[in-house]
Amino acid sequence: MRLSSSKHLTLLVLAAIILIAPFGFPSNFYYRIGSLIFVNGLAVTGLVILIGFAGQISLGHAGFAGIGAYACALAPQYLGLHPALAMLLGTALSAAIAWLIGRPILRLQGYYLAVATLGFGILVSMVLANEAPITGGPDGHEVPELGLRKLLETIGLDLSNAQFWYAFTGLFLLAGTWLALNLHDSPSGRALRALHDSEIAARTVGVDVTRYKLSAFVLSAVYASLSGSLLALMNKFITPDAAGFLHSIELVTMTVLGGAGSVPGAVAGAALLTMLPQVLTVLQDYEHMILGLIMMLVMIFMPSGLVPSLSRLLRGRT
Amino acid sequence: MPLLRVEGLGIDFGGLRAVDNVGFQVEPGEIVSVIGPNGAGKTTLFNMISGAYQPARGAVSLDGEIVTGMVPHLLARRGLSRTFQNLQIFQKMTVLENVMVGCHLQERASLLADLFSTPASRKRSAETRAAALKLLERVGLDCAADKEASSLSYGALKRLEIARALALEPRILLLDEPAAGCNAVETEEIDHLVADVAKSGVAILLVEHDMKLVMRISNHIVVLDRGEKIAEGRPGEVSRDPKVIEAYLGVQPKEAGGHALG
Amino acid sequence: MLSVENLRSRYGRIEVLHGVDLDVRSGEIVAVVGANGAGKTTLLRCISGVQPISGGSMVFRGEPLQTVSAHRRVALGLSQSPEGRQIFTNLTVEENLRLGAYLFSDARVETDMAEAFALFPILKEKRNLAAGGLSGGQQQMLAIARALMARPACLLLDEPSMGLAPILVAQILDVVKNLKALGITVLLVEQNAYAALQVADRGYVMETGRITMSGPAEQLIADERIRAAYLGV
Amino acid sequence: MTELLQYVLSGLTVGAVYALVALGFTIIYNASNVVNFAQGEFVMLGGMITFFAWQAGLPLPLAAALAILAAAAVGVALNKLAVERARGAPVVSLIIITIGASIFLRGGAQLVFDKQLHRFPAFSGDEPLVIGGATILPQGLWVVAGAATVFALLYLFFTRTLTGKAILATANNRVAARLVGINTDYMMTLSFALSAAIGALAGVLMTPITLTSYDLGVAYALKGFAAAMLGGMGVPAGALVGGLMLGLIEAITAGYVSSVYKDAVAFIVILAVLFAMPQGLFGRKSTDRV
Amino acid sequence: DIKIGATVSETGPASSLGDPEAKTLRMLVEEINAAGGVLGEKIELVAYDDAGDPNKARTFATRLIEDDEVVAIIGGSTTGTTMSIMQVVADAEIPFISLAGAIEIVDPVQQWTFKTPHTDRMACAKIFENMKAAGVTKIGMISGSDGFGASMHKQCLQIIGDYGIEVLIDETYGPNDADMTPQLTNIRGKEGVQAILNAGFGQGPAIVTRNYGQLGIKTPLYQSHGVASKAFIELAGPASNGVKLPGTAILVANLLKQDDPQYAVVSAYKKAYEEKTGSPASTFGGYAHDALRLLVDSIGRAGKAEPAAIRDAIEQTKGFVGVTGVVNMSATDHLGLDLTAFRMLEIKDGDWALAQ
Ligand SMILES: Nc1ncnc2c1ncn2[C@@H]1O[C@H](COP(=O)(O)OP(=O)(O)OP(=O)(O)O)[C@@H](O)[C@H]1O
Ligand SMILES: Nc1ncnc2c1ncn2[C@@H]1O[C@H](COP(=O)(O)OP(=O)(O)OP(=O)(O)O)[C@@H](O)[C@H]1O
Ligand SMILES: [Mg+2]
Ligand SMILES: [Mg+2]
Repeated sequence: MRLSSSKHLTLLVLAAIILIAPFGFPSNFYYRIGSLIFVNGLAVTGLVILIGFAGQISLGHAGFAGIGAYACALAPQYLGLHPALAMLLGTALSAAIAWLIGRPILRLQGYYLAVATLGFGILVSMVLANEAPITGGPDGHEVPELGLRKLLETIGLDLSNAQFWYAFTGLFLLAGTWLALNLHDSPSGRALRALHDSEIAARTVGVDVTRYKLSAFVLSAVYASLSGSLLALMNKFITPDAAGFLHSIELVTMTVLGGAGSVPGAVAGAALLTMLPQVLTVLQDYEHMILGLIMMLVMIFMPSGLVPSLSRLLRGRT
Repeated sequence: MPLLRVEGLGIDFGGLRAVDNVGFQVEPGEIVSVIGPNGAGKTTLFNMISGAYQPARGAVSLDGEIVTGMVPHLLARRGLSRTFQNLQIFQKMTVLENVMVGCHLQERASLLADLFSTPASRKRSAETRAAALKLLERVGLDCAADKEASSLSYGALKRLEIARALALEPRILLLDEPAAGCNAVETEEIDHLVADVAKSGVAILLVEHDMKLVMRISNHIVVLDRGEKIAEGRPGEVSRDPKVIEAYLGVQPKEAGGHALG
Repeated sequence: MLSVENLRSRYGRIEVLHGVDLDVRSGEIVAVVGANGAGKTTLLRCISGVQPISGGSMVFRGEPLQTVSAHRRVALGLSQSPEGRQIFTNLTVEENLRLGAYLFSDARVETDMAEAFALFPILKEKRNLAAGGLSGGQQQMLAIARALMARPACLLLDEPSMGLAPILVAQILDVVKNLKALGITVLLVEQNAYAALQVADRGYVMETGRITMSGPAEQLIADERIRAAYLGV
Repeated sequence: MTELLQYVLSGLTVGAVYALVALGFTIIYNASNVVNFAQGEFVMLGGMITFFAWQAGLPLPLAAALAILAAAAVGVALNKLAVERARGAPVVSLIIITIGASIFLRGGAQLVFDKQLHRFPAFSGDEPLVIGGATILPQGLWVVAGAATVFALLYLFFTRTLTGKAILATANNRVAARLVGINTDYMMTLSFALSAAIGALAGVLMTPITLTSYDLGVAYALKGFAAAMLGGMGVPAGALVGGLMLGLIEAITAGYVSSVYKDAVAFIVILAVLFAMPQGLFGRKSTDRV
Repeated sequence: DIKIGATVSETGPASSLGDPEAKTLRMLVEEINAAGGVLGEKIELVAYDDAGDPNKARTFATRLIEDDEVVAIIGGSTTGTTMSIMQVVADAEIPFISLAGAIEIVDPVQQWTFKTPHTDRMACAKIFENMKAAGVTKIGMISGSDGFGASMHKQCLQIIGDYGIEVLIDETYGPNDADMTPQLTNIRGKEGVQAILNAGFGQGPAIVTRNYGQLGIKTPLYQSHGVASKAFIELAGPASNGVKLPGTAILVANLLKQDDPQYAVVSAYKKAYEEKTGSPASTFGGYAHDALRLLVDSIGRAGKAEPAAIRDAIEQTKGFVGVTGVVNMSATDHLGLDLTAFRMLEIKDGDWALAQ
């Protein structure tokens, strides 16, 4: 893996893209797409750690996104917390829940783990949808203004709402990417990738497999939760769909399309799947068929995902 | 006090007594070989000692501490390391990384430090890398360090497992057929390697069907058949034991050229 | 019977066979020896069709093999006991053997299986157990037995002695000799070079993807360089 | 008492639907270790094609046969055009291919057919059968019988036939399967055809009860998947028992506890079972040794 | 050209709402343009499919405003998507006509948001009125757990007390459930239930009705306005005979008297839609019809295609005759419908009839 030496390069390229892209934006709408990519990219980066590094599949991570999102919606209303604190509370809650359910769930393997996490995600979205008196039910709940933009204005940094969220979520993504890249080539990252390939061998060299799996699970839950919080704060409105099964599947799809083990792949996968529906609107009725087709084609021709396959191709050229 | 002591160890699979009432001990710096026909229970014995299987009966102690059925990563902390008969390689990692994972315990990783890539974490990684490269050199795989492990040939993988097991800096090393898939010359290299490691004070428990290797380097040999210990002693004694010859050796190993038997 | 000409093969972009030439005549036992990573396994995989080739040609019983897919090569009479055993771990021992004779459903399957059990009695004892539970050596026996179930005209053995007790190594080599008596051709890859060359008629020496030496087995055993490099004497 | 009986009958009907979907997963999984997330679309195709063929004037049995054949053809195409081409790809990538296929098929169905709900007549009328005061629709019996028959056939297929074993061998070790002469491509094609046909059959049998529409696939794939995992993926008996159990749990929870959280209870039971039996009720632990 | 934006749920769980809506919008734009457009300009419809996902709806609303630069937006098939869009139009100051049912959309009144469907609360009121007249005081409820069912359920419970009616048993079902006999068995077993009310749309009401028939329940069954087209009668089968529900004029177009104010509008829309698409016209398509007609009418009255002017014109709408009802907007009422928009219908002999 040449990743270690290219770690800083990856970050640099990502930062450069985030900075330069707005100069090419024809309208404010593109800031919105950018922020969505970053928000999704953050959750997907967490899944890269869980699925790509540690090899533990989850079909329920939208559940954590839902927890993060509803923390921002409900904590200000019921606890009077500032939205930023609500976000932290959501993160802590997600981490705690991940830690609690991770212990029994992570003993399962493969599809059994998948169905267990799926069940968890469905439980969360069900509670959010059914406890209508508290959560607002399927119709959703409003989320208060974060207020940071106003704060920036007072210090003379005047950004439009769209620009602010673009920058704010972009920073989160950069931070998330930086951490994940650090992890990849660290002792802990190696331990995670090792237990992915052979649990028994990882154990015999002293890796506390249970603990590491759990760490990856909690970490990815934190990523997902933050991503959910950001989405809620950005949209100022949230519905249980954020925690839904389809959102979980979407996140996993982004992870795999981009390249499950690759951190830049997470961003690429998120970008692809976020932009595609926007591009495909011109095709009207054929949108879904083409979306499905593209997913299949990418996996057929780049079975290990966009970024790993493309970089292999590039290295082959040079 | 012996480093490893095994007493009355046994396990069943379904109705089969795979291992029954096996006991022996290994001192630091000693090479003890376990031999016996296919299916005698050698690998199962290893699996029980190293915590992969829970023994049904008996006890294992390390340095006087009872460690029966202890989980492998705790055994690893107590200095027990092993290789596998059915290779357990981290296929998608590089050869070097495979060995670096072996250094896991020396790295004393803290997830937070690693996430934030603290200088200490980076320094440890660098040290591990250097140590791992040395080990690769020792097993002759240094030129393949950056290859993906899945691209190695079978024999190379066997040696990679040995390097990874050594990375743990074990006090006792369990080797399950380390020379399988190696030719006579390569086997000899492993022979030297194992002897070297033992010389540094590491206790070695060895399973191997290459009698030339076993007879040459073992201090002590334990013979299993159908899960039970049928003989035990110095190489010379054991190889003359009629029970052993009948169950396992067939004919006396010839010296020259008789690689496994000849 | 089998002739391989200028065979090339690669994993991804890395070529590991750089033009291998090899001939196996009908009824012969041919041994291939070489160091770890020389490409012996790759060669056998190419012949049995589970490894794509990037150049050269292979002819088996007068028929070019390149375009024949792996499963049809079994029908042509090529059968392999692969490196790493590759048994069906989730199926029983008996099912493994039955699938060895996948192409047949006549009465001979039963007798062949009985023969396999006679050859390796332990397999009979464990016939109804999952093959994944077998010991390493038992799995090796199963792999060899399974290859024999396919009624090969030419048997490809990749390190058949690996993991076998000395008493069985001798037995396996006897089996190989018996096969020859039955008219079955054998291409044998062995790290146990001395033993292999002892039963073989001819031998090839492989080094980093090339054949560097070949000749009658006795001649190779006598060769100083080979003795030093592969036989360890 | 009548109530309990009614819940049980309702649970059996729905459970048999889940079981049929779950059974459809078994074959592809057994051939490739891949859970085909497009399985629900085969169910949809079964119902939709039957409906439109029937509406176009075909007698119902013929329409159903046509639907099953067409779905099988789609299954084969999915294998030939996508799954087979991605040979050697990691399992997660194959899963994404099946998810892509699912989106593709749904998108296609909304174009070719429509977005309305549809239904065709029950095979044996709509007059409910009364059993001890509780009722079940004759079509419910059709579904139960269908699930039982498919289970029996699959059980025999995997335990008694060489082809069944060859399919298992293909998933267990593809290279080894080719080395013993198994045409693994054919096995994959066969398994996709059979899986799709079973899925379509499920769609045909259940539509008179559940209605059909272009987008019902996801929901049933999800339930079928959960049922299959509860019973143990790849085991026909697991799919049958898992499906029936899931249906019964839902019905009894809805009856006695709360209809709001009946799906939640179902998943909690699944989690509880998996914690006790990590391979599901009937799942086999793979026997690889170290 | 005057650009009008739309984002509806053409696919996804709410596609039975969004699909007729989208088709209606496309059809009407063609019609209007063929008739010369408005203010001498053609209308250009930019329509996106948000699949019922509020996050997507917000993105598309942003796109419509920022990228496509539309002067007004129609859409939000569901309450969730509508709520998302409302945040955007409020910031961008673009008039928005929602197609969703919840009362929260127009209460409290939001400056830029309007809607054409009557609220679920009105549907509840219509049903309860009918129940009250029939002497019903105790009912069992069964609702879908999706947005539509949950929202109607909530609003019904808010006003049910006003009619002296009480809910003895309250059941739900999931949007994809295939069998509701356990819930109905419970309702049947509940002492004193005089009527059953089912709030839901899609397949749920059809299956509830079939199960109701299967269990031989005799208590009268009320469905909601979520049962919005003739297809329901077909899907629910003979058990649907006797089912009552509050419906819009579109369901009983053929029963409308010539002098009914809605007669012309409803018949014209129904005919055009059914000819164009080959599927039965539905209440939901009617919502979209009204939204677009209302919008175009307002643009005409505003005299210019500017968001603020259009908004004001919408707010001043009086006596606009739509498929759903006659609309009278005001600064305090961004819906403008009253209960007369609903007609109590009953299914008789496999067809709609006006209930007594
Ligand atoms: N997990 C298991 N399930 C069933 N049987 C098992 C299992 N593990 C071991 N056995 C049985 O226990 C016996 C001992 O196996 P083991 O692998 O220990 O033999 P071994 O001495 O290592 O043989 P070899 O020299 O062939 O490697 C064998 O008969 C084997 O089939
Ligand atoms: N899957 C793979 N991907 C990439 N390279 C591979 C792969 N398998 C083998 N190689 C490389 O191909 C070369 C030949 O390997 P092969 O397994 O054929 O050797 P071998 O002669 O059988 O060795 P051994 O005696 O160790 O079994 C080696 O350099 C090896 O590293
Ligand atoms: Mg062994
Ligand atoms: Mg080899």
